[in-house]
Amino acid sequence: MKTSYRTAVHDALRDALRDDPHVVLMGEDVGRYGGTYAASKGLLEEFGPDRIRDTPLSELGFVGIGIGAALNGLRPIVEVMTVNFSLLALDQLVNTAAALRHMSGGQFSVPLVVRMATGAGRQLAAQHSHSLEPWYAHIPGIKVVAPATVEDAYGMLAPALADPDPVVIFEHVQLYNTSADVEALTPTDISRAAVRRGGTDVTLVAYGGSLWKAMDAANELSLGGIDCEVIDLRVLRPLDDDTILESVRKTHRAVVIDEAWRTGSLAAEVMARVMEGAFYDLDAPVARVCSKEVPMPYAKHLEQAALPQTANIVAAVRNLFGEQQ
Amino acid sequence: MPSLGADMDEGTLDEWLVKPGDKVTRGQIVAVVETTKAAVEIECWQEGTVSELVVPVGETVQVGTVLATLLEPGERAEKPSRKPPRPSKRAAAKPATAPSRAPSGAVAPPTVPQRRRWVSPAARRLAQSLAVDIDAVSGTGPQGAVTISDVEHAAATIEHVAASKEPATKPITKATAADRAAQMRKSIAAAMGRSKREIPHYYLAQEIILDNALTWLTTRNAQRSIDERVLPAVLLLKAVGVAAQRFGEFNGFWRDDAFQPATGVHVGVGISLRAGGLVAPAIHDVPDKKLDELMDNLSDLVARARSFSLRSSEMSDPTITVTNLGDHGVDAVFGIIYPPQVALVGFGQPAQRVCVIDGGIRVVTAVQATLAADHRASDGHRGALFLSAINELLQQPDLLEK
Amino acid sequence: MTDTKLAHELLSDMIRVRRMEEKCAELYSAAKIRGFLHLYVGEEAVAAGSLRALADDDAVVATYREHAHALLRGIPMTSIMAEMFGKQEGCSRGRGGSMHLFDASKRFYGGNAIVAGGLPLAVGIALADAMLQQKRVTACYFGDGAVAEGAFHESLNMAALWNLPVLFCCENNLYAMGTALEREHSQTDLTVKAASYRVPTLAVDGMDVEACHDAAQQGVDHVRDTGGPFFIEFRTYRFRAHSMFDPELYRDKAEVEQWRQRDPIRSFTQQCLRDGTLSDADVRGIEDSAAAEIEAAVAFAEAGTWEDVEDLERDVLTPPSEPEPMPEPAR
Amino acid sequence: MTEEDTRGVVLSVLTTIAPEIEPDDIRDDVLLRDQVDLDSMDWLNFLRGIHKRLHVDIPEADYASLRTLADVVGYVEKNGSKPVG
Repeated sequence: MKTSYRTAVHDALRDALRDDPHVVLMGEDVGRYGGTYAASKGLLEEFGPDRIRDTPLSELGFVGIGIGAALNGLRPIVEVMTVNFSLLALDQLVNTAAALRHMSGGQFSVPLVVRMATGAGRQLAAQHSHSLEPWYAHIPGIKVVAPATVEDAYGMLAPALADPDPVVIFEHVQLYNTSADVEALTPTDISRAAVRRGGTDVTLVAYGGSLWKAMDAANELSLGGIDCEVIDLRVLRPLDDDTILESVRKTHRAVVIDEAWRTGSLAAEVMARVMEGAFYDLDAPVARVCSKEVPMPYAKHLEQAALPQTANIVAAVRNLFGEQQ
Repeated sequence: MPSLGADMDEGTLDEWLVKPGDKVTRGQIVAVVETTKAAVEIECWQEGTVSELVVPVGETVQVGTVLATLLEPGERAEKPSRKPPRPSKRAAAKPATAPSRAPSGAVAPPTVPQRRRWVSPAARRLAQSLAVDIDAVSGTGPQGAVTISDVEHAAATIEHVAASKEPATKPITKATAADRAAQMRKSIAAAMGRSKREIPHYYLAQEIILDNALTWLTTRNAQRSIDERVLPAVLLLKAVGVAAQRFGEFNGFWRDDAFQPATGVHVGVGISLRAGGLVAPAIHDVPDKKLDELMDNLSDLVARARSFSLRSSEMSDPTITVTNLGDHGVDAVFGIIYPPQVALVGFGQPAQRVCVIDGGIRVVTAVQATLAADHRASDGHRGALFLSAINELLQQPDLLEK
Repeated sequence: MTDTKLAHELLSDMIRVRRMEEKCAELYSAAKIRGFLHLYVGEEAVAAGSLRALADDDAVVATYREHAHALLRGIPMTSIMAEMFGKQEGCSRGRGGSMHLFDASKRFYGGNAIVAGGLPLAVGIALADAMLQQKRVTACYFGDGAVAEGAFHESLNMAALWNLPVLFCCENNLYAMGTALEREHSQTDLTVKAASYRVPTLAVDGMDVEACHDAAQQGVDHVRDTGGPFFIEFRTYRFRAHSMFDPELYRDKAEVEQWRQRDPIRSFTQQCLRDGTLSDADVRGIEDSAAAEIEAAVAFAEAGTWEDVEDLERDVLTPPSEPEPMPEPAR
Repeated sequence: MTEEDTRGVVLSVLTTIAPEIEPDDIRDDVLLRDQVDLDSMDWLNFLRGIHKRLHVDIPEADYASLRTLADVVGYVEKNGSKPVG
């Protein structure tokens, strides 16, 4: 059954709303408009305006309301249109959602799910294209996930809702139109990274929209005799060190692919952990492929040049093999 | 780290003979470096004050790595520890230029990147567990780094050697005789392989009658104590040196597709080492030296070659090489040129021969002199003249005395 | 004044708060309490009057100047004091301190130290109550400074838009830290702002505990009746500095002195004595009882223990075993 | 100095020139050049060493007579002056 990522997100929302009357979807244009990325099309009709709640353009307000509602018995799913807009709500997410359980001495957990679109590639320029999920991954007290596959687009929502703590889900804008053949959509875990492709020579660590570029690079490199293992981080916080380190201990090399800017990035964090946990297993410096450090430009060729591309990943991997290749 | 030969990629700093603040003069020996061939004393080519010893003792660095920085007379230290420029990928893998071309202020050219030898952490750990001497492993990874596969390769080689020599795989420590011999073998193999691949050799031979020379030398030595006596080899050396001065196309280097004549005549002397292997360090300015001085130089050179303590310039400077296998009974030696030199003169055993001279038969003491030369730099005709010049010089030994 | 019991309670509430705050100042000077310490001295009538209007299962969201609210919502002074000492017997296990007093059992959602940070939270709590058909009120306290924040406007807008049961309690003490009301608001009548979102409003003398109580009662009744929001502006004044380390360069001593003349405790005491609602003995009894409560609280805090550093990283995320209580929603 | 002492010194000189040899294995009556790898420079250095250690002057004309260890020891015994200190 060919299923698109968008449909998987939609079905996950629908099933969550069906399964649990505490679940509420709120956000800008989630109702009548059907969701900015059409992920909630038809849900208003099925569940009504109380549970499919169009909000004013008040990110700080409605994210905070989601926190309060979660504190008081609901299971809200708050959709923020893009990660760039979520900066308006950062205060509520960081200062309240993430901190509340701790500063109340364990009395108040916040079972909130926040979904947002992230990433570039659609010529949306410098206020709608960034990958700021590493900022969220920095924050103790929240979990951050990035479904890259159709299976995860569906499967991660249910465990996120079941989680007693805030979970932020990042959906890369380029993935909504991707499809895959899936037997059945079922809940997946939100604790482990996944090995998407087994290999022996080098570990490619990617997540979200970059996963498929890494997979393409792995296919290309396999023609040249380099056997890549590709890890999909899936969970950006807390990071699944075990899966990463186990792979690097086997391959002795790692390239991290992260669409965010490299400075202070999740890529930097993964590299640091590889260094801490597998230094003596490394046969080459850990490399990374990140976005160029510019606000995302509008012009297509510039946007593409700013983003990690398959060719960059291939080059970074080849570089690790130096003269051996 | 100066390049002391075409086959030298790296060296290990054994000892610093100067410290920051010391004044150094041109030609002063400032350090001892362990190479695959020998422990070599490193000369400094600038005058000045030692600013910083960049490479610590025990470290193995690539040729071209800055070993130390100097301040020119009057110059003051900029910053307490100026970091050297980061290595660039291209340059790191390239052998450095000769130290004589180093700009002022550094023992080696500062434009050539320097860095600690790169060994991947995993390779280092593997080497430890396999008892492989990591310093002896050459790197094929990015920018010359030693990787796991390099160590595995080295381990396989050691095992092979060990299997043929000793039953147990003993940890190989640096500079054991066997290890050094193995490394030297590799170096010689590399240099000679390159020579035979690249240099179109031609060979000429000529019998040289030594009666005049030997008689003259015996008389000369008879008046001297054993410490002042001169070996016949020295006469041959001088004759080659003087001839090479006249025939410049045999004295110099083939570099970048062109012959570069050398300014002085520094004759490399092939010295076989007792543990096996060969070095050919230079005696400098042979045509300008008296026989006694050459004899002293030669004794000294042989002694130091065999104790693995040659100087950098001796290793890198030869402009032409002489090899003498006469002591071991061979009649003639057709040598392989040591790149980037362009000529090698060989001598066999001086022996009594029956010879027709002026229509009469005479018994003479003669030696087979041979020339192996690079046809890119010279032609056989000139080679013949060059050999003849050596012959003529040996017929008038008193002219070689001065 | 006819209701002796209420008068006794209101005076007692104010005096307990006043004496506790004074003790906190002393303990701060003795370095027993650290961090920021924002005292409520002068504003007692607001908390005392308004919180008495709430039912036990109503929710409270407060600010970083929330000792009074915590105490008067029933959090024992012992655990408040222990919290300020940083002891694990504190109401937030020593993780919160003065600005982050919490008690789930009292539906006290904390001291939120981000100005206006509590407003969206309160609206969300009210949203859940509304959707789960709990006829409960969420009282949300904030200062005049919060009214300038976007969160205030977003929250009032949505509370009104979605008709949510929030009692917005603006404690207007005339200063956003050191910035006077007229220097931070183009419209200094804050009820006008709330009214612009079609939220019913009331402004009241925050130095008059009875007026505060009456206003709050009116507001609570409205919220409970309509299920929609209500806004009260309590016009009050803090007698002490914003926090402990504040030389108060932004206001005249004369102004402070003028407000002190309207001390809510003194004026209410005098009134009660004058009209015979309370006797001298009643007042003395309240003072003695407050002193004893404070003494016990300090002793409790002193005797409290420090949490093991090994437990440092607990309570960041919920341990897997802990089940979430979930009330039955409306269908 | 006994002949045995002289022999010891000669062997010691020889081992400095050719460190790889085992002195016990050197036979007195077999040609030295057949037992030890010595070129003309080594030979000269060997004789120089004997000259220095045992104070024996060896003219070049006598080189040819020194072929075995016994020859050398004998030559030293015959021509040597007593060592100083």
